[in-house]
Amino acid sequence: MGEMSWSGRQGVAVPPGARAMGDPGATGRFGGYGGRYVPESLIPACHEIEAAFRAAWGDPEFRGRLDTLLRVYAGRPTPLTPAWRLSRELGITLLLKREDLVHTGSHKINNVVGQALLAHRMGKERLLAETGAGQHGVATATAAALLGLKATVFMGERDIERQELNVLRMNVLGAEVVPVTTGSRTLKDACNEAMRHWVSSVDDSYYCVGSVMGPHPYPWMVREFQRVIGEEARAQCAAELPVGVPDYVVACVGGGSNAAGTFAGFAGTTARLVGVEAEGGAAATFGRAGVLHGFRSLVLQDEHGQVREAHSVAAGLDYPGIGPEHAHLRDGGRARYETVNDDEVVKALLRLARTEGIVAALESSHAVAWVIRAAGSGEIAPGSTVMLTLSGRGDKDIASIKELL
Amino acid sequence: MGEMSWSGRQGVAVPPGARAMGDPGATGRFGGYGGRYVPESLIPACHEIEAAFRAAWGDPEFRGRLDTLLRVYAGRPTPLTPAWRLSRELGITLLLKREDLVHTGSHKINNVVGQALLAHRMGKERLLAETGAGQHGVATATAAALLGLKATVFMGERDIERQELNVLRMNVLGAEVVPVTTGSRTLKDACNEAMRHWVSSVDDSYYCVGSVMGPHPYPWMVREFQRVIGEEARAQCAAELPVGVPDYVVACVGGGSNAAGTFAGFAGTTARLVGVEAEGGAAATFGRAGVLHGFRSLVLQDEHGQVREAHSVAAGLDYPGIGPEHAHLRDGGRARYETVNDDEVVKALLRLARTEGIVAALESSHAVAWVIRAAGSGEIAPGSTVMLTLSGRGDKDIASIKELL
Amino acid sequence: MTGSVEEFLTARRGTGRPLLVPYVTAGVTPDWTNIVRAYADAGADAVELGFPFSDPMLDGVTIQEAAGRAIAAGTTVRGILDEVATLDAGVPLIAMTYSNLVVQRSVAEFCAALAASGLRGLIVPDSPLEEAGELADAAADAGLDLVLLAAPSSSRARLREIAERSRGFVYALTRMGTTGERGEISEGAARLGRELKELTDRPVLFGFGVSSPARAAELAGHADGVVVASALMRRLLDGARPRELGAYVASLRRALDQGAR
Amino acid sequence: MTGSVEEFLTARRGTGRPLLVPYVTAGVTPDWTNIVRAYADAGADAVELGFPFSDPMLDGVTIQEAAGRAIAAGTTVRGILDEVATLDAGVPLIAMTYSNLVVQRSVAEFCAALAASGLRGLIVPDSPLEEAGELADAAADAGLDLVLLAAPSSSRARLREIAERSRGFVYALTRMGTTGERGEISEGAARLGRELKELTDRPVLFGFGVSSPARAAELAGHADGVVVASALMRRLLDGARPRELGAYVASLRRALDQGAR
Ligand SMILES: Cc1ncc(COP(=O)(O)O)c(C=O)c1O
Ligand SMILES: Cc1ncc(COP(=O)(O)O)c(C=O)c1O
Repeated sequence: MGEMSWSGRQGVAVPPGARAMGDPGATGRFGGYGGRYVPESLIPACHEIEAAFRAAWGDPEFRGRLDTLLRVYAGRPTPLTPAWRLSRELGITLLLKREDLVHTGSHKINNVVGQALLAHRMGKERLLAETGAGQHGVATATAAALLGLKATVFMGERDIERQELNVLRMNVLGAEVVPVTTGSRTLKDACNEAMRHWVSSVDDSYYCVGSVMGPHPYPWMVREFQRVIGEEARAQCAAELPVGVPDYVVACVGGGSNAAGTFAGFAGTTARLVGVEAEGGAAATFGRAGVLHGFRSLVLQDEHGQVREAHSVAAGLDYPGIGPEHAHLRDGGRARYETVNDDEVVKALLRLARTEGIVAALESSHAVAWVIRAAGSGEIAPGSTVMLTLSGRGDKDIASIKELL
Repeated sequence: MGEMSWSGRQGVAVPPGARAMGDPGATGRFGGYGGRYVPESLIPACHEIEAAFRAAWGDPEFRGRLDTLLRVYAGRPTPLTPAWRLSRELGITLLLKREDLVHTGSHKINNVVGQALLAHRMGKERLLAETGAGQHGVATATAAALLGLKATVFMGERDIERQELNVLRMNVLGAEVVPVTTGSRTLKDACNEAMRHWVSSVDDSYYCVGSVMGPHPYPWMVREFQRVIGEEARAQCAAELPVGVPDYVVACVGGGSNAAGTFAGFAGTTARLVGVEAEGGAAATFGRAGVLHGFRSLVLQDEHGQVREAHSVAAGLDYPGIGPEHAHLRDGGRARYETVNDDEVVKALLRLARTEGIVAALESSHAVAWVIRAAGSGEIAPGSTVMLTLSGRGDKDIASIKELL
Repeated sequence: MTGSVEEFLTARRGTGRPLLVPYVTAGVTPDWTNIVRAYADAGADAVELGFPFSDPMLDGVTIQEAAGRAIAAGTTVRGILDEVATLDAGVPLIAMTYSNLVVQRSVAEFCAALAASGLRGLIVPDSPLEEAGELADAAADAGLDLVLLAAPSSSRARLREIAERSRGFVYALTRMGTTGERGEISEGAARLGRELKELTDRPVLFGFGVSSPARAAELAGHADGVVVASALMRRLLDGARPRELGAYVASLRRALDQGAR
Repeated sequence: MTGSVEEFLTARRGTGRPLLVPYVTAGVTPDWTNIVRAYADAGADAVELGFPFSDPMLDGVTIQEAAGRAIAAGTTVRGILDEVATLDAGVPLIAMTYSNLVVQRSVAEFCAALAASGLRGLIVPDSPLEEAGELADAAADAGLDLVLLAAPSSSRARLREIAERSRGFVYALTRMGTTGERGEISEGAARLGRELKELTDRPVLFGFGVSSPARAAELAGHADGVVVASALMRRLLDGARPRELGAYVASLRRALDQGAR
């Protein structure tokens, strides 16, 4: 440690920057993707949420409240930590945006605090949520407790087994966890079930979507709530790096919310944006255009249009789709999407733990794994600067990687 | 939420304040407590560490490095969060100093980063540590990885069972966890074993003590490394509270490091200082003067001088002694020490989780439990302001309180 | 049988009897086409044919399970269409499926294939007004009636547009919820039927939760008829053969006819 | 037997034979006083009597276990002293225990009680020079010799002070580590013995890791004798009776005497 200079000037104000990833308009379209493919029953709710979000987002009082909660409650800004030892080993400068340090342990809280405030403002009594790794469920249970709302979280049975700790956390927080026993019993099915439940309770319940997915305005709204990651990181890079902008900006992609929030801060810069998916859930690489969970995007599916089950060691990346804006960024070449396999991911988790003392979530370790591979192969040139969003901490995964040690 | 105003001006610079809890001098005495009751074999090491700490603590470069690591790596400053809903229920203003948000999830990291930097500066190759809840062990494993040191952590077999998650975290971080099978198989015995091991490896190993205990200079040094909690909190209170200083400053006490660091920031103010111990490990209340683990203090012991086993639902408070400075603060009346029982603690954990969305460690929940009780009984007058150090997060405890839900 | 779904149903409505459209998941059993025939023989005015999809967002457990069985048995759109091509039920067949199957190649290709196999209508529950534009055009080009859904939560303005743009009939949801027998018919159902009837001359059929002949008759009183799905599929999953399903449709028919008298 | 530990041991040293101080944990067996007698009969020059403490920081597993047994059997300081009062072993008895037992009431009271029961010396391993002041005074007042430890890590200046302030003998640690048989005797042991012998005329005894008669003889060559603890306590825990322990002490005695020749 110490070879890399680091002034520690962090937490500086976020400058109003180029907002290349903008408002998708009333139709919620990102190029050909996005939209609002939901039953007629839900259309009024979607309109209501869009209107409420537009009003809130333009309301300084709402923004101030959100900002205060993110700072005073959730612990923002998160630091940008140089990975001192791993950087030296890889011959690059690797900076970690530490979403693992926010309250509840992942970036999911940024979005959920925003949506919960919105639901509260809309007079809703209950938050509904789907969850995969359980991080979004925990965040939702947390925000519900904070604001005195009820919470019902849908979670696939398989994920309940894999992420028992998070289920217990939700229980402790007073949320109801509903096991989903259909389909692959993972995130995709939890989404279906949450939607079904929402249809029947739309009057008093607010569906708190956990990633940049779902019908308009969710993909846009969630990205806006996660934008804080990218804007903080951008400002921190500007303050710390000689050139101000990193060469690469890397994040893992499940639905794509941490990546979208990160990319939003750098879309207007020269940084190369890289999203990293799980090999077994790589919709950007192996998917075809389709419609799932209310939006049009790239979806893993068979030749007949049946959606495939995703498979990943990381429950949070076990999703066969990708946020619509990512599909658009990919088509336009502004971002590229890579895949890593489970084995590389577990190795990357251990390597980061042992070089930096940071146990990252399996999800986040996908981004680390790609950087290790790409720096090793020379694809990332020696001396490059890489800003990587560490979306969450690995405590939830410890039990499941136990056997792999 | 929202009834209590909160500007969110946090992270302000810590003013050089009244340092009422000062340097205990060459003999390491706090009144009649403290000292250096270790075998002759360890005396040179204690002298060496004291000299190294005095030099480092006066060295702006060391201070700068530590400060940078705490901010850029560990995520300081931590916010001071108003417990909005619980405050309303209790009729007081309760502010939480969020040590649960620092890297690894408890205040232990503040101390460990400091000691690990010191060990590194002294040219040591290995960190030794005892751990109860596992938080200090995880913090030590973390700092060792960060600085490229080895780590060996001694942990009672009973604690290994209770805190399995933390054992796995240490393994993932590359540390060796040595089960201690003697005595009560908890923290006290882990301390003995760490000391024994230290005697035989003192040349290349640095004993990284986890609380304000052990031979001089540890109780003082650890308090100084934890002082950052109190100084940040003091500055945050000054910026946020009408009167600048809270009426009560409350922290849980195992060995007493989070309390000592907290109190250090407020010792020179009018705030009433309250340390909260587990009923089954309440050395300040039920202990008698004695010598344990290298220092003189209050110790739980039978009439014959045999040290009692402490019993608490919180592994980190299962310690039959108390830091020597706390014994001194108690005798002088500057701080008082209260006890709460396991049942109150679990209830307090759930209540805070469900009113604020914060799952605190069982250890920290002791402080919460006392505030709930004292506000309920009127002992804390309605309208009072209470600053409580939430020393850590409860993820590690979720499995063990599962049955109690 | 010739003419559009709408022409056919409008004509049938003209006889004064409430309309009855039973549902079956294509491929749910090897002899599912016999179920279609049994429905027709028992007095169905049209048959709704579910094309199974892995993620049926608007379906309750019964139809989810039926779809799961059909997919597990290897059912594909192509396979269904091949069987439909040889099936002359004497009443219009209306496909019901989710957007993902519709957009696979292009919506035009999908609609053309459906029409070529003899299907006359299409329902896509996750394709509301704002997403249905291209699909409506493609359906029209192919000669398919694209049926739109109206919900208790829809505003009067939306109902007007739905009523105007729907073809074949207007599918009025009895309640906020998924398909399935459980759950109450919302109080808004009567209002929804009345409003739609004010807004359009097209047939208006109630669907979702039509769980018994009595319920069917009651609902038909507020509109032109009903779609019955889960009540049939539950019986099928419980082991009912085409003949028994036909008998149940006949009992619905009788209840509707008596209710209308 | 009269006189101080130091007088006694100095006199014995004068006979030219290395000094031998075996150890027993008081209360480890009901007949532990017989062990003391057996030691004396087998040629011990003094006996170290461990007062068991719950947290014996400087002891390895063997003596920890012995202490644990004794405490579990209800051993207390008072009880030990009562038994010691009736025990005339013919050689000085030296108490060895940890600070916590010493400070219970006051160090003066503790020392007086020890002396009153006939004990002549005291070793407190967790009371180094800087903490031993008050205790040294109290011991002197009570007529007890307070034995100080010297370690391979001690500087020459510290060794000088230890040698000067220790009474009875100087307890030289053979190595950095706890009591116990495992582990090598450090190379520094010979140096430590030599340095202490240069600094003082008081007897210098090696302790820790004296695991066999041969090792005892070897170490005694660098100083005035040895303390043997774990090797005896291990045999005791393995079931050895006082007579057998006495025999082992006799074998140590022989080896020392032969080594000295
Ligand atoms: C830590 C963490 N990172 C990433 C993800 C993936 O979600 P997204 O792609 O929306 O950021 C999850 C989802 O649960 C997660 O828990
Ligand atoms: C979260 C937490 N709080 C408090 C403590 C008690 O230690 P101390 O009294 O030194 O702060 C521990 C010890 O493990 C802990 O993990």
